[in-house]
Amino acid sequence: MNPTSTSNLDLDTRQETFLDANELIINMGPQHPATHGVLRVILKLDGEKVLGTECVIGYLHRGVEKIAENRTYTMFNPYVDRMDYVAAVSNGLGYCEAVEKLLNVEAPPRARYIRVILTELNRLASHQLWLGTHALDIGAMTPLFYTFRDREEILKIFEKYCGARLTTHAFRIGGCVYETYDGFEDDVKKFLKFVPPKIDEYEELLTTNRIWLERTRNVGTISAKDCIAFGVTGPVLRASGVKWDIRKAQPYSGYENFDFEIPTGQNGDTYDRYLVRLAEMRQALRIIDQAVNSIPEGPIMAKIPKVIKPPVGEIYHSIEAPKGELGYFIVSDGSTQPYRVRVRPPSFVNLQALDLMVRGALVADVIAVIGTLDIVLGEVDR
Amino acid sequence: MTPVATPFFFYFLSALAVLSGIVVITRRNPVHSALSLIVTLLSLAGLYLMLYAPFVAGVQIILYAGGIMVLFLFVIMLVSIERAQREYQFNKQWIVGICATAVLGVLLVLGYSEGKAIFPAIPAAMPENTNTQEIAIFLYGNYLLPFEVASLLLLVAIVGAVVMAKKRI
Amino acid sequence: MPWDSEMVARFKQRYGSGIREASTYLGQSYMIVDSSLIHEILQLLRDDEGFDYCVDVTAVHYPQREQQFDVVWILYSFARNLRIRVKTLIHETESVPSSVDLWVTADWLERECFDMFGIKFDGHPNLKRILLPDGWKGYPLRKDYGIIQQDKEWVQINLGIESGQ
Amino acid sequence: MLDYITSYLKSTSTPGQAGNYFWATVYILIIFGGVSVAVMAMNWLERKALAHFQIRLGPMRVGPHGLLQPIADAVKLLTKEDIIPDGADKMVFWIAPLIILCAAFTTYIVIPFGPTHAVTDLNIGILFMLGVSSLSVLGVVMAGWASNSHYPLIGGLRSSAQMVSYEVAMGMAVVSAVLMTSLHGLGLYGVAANGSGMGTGTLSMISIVQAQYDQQAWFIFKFFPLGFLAFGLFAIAMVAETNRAPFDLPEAESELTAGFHTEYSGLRWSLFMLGEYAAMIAVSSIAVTLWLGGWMRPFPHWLAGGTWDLVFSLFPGFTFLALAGFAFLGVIRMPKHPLFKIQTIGLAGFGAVLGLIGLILFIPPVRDRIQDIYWFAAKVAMFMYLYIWYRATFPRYRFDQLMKLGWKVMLPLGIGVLILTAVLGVIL
Repeated sequence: MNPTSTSNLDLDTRQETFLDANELIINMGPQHPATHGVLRVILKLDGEKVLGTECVIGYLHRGVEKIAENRTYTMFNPYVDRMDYVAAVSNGLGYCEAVEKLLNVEAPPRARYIRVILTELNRLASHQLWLGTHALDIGAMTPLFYTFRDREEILKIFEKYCGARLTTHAFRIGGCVYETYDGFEDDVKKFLKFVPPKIDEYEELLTTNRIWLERTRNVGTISAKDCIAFGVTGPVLRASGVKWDIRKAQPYSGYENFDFEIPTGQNGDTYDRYLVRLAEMRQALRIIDQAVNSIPEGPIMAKIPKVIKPPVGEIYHSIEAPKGELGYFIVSDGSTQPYRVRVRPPSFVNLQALDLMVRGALVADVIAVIGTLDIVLGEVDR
Repeated sequence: MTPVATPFFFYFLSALAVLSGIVVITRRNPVHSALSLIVTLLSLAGLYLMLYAPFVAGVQIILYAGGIMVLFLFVIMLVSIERAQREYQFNKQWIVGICATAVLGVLLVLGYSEGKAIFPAIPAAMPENTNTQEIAIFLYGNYLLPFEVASLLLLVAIVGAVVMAKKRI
Repeated sequence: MPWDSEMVARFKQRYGSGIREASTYLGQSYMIVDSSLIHEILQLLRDDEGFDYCVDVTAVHYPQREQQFDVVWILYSFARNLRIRVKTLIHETESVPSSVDLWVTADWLERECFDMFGIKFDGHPNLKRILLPDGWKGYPLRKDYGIIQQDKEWVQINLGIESGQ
Repeated sequence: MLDYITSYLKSTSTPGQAGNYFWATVYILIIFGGVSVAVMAMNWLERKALAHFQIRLGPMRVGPHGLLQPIADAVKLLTKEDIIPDGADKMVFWIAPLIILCAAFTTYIVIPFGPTHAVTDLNIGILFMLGVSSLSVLGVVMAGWASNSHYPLIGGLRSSAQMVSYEVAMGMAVVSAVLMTSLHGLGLYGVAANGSGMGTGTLSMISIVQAQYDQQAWFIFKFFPLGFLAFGLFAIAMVAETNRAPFDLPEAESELTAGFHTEYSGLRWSLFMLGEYAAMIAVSSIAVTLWLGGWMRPFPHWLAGGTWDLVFSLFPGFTFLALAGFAFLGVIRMPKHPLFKIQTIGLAGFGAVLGLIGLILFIPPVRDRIQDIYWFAAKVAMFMYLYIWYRATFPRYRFDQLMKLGWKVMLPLGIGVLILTAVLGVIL
């Protein structure tokens, strides 16, 4: 069966037998505690059962793609951090790599290792933030504070490295602009020791909690086939059993040098996605461990011209962001400004599957599914 | 324990019951009607208390006011009130209405005129403390069969409600 | 650099000049096809060549060209681990067939193209603005749309302020 | 007149039964004030305990360790703008919080804080409590409907369905406890040591505690594990009945923003909160009365005798002294900084007041009168802590799961426990 299209919410049909309750149309958002920002979902309900949804997005639209056309390549770099602001480092990595590819240069090995360490730390931070807010949505308040406590350690490393905690602008086209600070490696190693027991602690709170199991098992199930049809990527795709990760499939930034697993699930439900993300946290630690122990010496900036003027041409480069495939499609006309920058945001594409995942479920499941898709509205709306 | 200001409370509760009863049938908004019905039921519970029937009063509160009326409200809220308000709610069945009122009126008058003989002027000295036990003995002793028949009737009603409400069983 | 592969050869043999160009740049392959053939070719790519994942649908505006818009499909095949781009060139007034029937994911992506460029996709079930508000006039990612330009009228009516700037 | 007032002090029944209106009024006022203070303390404790569960500090700014936070909150809520949404049904909107509040406070009339410390002892006490507390659902439903908004409406519907279903399981558990009052035997499995078989049970709250005293066993241990099961059912159902986590669906923040009180603000919202916390204390009191021996001190039979009586009667005073000790410990640990001077003095003063109360509680007549209340309050406090603990630990149930638990697990279990209790009572 072909999955149904998303936006066929028919607001006018009402069943009018004498015992049928009226269908409720509910606006969830744009100001709602559980829509992770300014997502607005129009729900059509029969009692508590969801008959259909329609997402209304764009409340955070800032025209990032238009801004790119009016800035130079270097000037646009900080803007990408503002899209997925909880995984700003990943965004920066994708953009820098795309422009580097367009210039046909490659960042030096040391820079690539630094990039990998910071990106994986950021993946961990993003997943921690996801776990906290997701658990809060399902009603468990406490994990939120635990994850934020541990995420703080990552942000401290970022702050020491580049002075910013959230929108880091850590990388530059051609490599990194900052050498690691004294004690960077020690800090990271200390963090590697500090965090695994904490992840066990999250698991202790949730993994075998009966209410958590009941709330997440067989909720928002999506099959691998539907995932591919909807273009859903990242942990959601992997939880449905597709072993696909761009870091393995088309390695970038030296990921081929590291040994790590791609965690997958079988059922594609909310619980599997939770397990996959937790496993990804552990894999990220594994990558960081390898990177920080074998980080080479050398320059951190490739030889690139002062004024970046890529030759005429176009490039599509994508990376595995914490939320899925983050792609940059850049068209150069040979000038200092990109002719067109298209961002392929994972959250935007993943959000499309919401309707399929919640149809026939209950209102509480909508919250769980919005949480499990791990969307960031800054990226959905750009 | 000596009762306090019995006549005052009796007339107060009766007036409350009658007034809110009138409100029940005159309000257009079904939720308002249901709420004043609750007031009626609660004042009836008060009257039962004055008749030294605390168990009946308690059951009146717990079942009628706390249980059944909640379900009433539940149903009323689910139906569209805007539409219900627009519709004309009074059935034009004057003849039936007048007949019923007349019969009830006659009953009332008869009860009042004949009742003086049946009901003693001084309330029977019912032992308050064993009231609940007395009810239990009557219900499960003398009136066991009617009691069980009533519960069977309720079961039938539940089955009927499920059959009617459920789209597929 | 021309894109040599068995698949392209097959397509070229079948469609001849309908495949206007097939090349590889920086290790990434793309082909430009005629807008009348685009839906058929996309379908072939999905069904026979295994490009089951539509990564992105987007557009580029070239105002000085006669055929002003490039519409770009970025496709990926899990089986081959290969990413390609399929492009078609259209006039401003022309529309392209929608690919929602091939990949559901194209729904929102095409809506965004319509929102930003005003490109019409024939057969799209629900082609309306997605990021911008429904009554907005103008297509912001066109090159003739200034960076601080906005739909003044909409702002005044809906937000009750003189200007959003 | 004075005679009328003092004559009650010698009586051994509640003011309601003794027909002493003066003391009944005094008791009502004391209970009203005491519960209000308890709610404020609970508010502070919940925020503090929850914060410490979640590696936070909780309120720290208003007063030493945020002790004055509830007062600041109350002032804030009272001075807040009072919003009635356009299109709301004004009268129903007004009445709803009052109903919840009245229902919650009315139940306290029959709660026995001690053998004579209750306003009155109705012979349908437990029935009265269940009935009145079930009225609070009306307030919830009315609030949900009157707000004229979808989220409160769904919240109201959810809570009416939830409260009605859990009342049934709750009733089953209560009946099995009431059934135990009809036994005469001693000990956990003793049924009729005097050979007279089943007697008549009682619904009166005071008599229920008395029955536990006479049978020399708290009903939670009676017919182990039956009493324990019934108690467990009640403990779960009462959480659902008061709409607290993990059954806080009517006000599920992440789903329905705030459920039935989404549109309420300021004073009326605070009435809802007051009613909710008062109801929590009320249902905990039922549980304590029915299963945990009410006002009885631990081991009234095993550790009997004058010495033990003295030891146990010293507990209240020592508790307050310990609290005072904690306060002084806080004073010592307070940063030595001019900015903290007022706070330090305040905390020391608070500790001094606690210590003074502790000392007063050592005076023999006070000691004897107060210790029932102390044990009762201690048992209720345990439930309050459990409420906070639940809230920090559990995710929220989904609505259908909640219903499934109520109807398919708890109700059959409740009926089973009831039947087994009855059978055991007859055959043993």
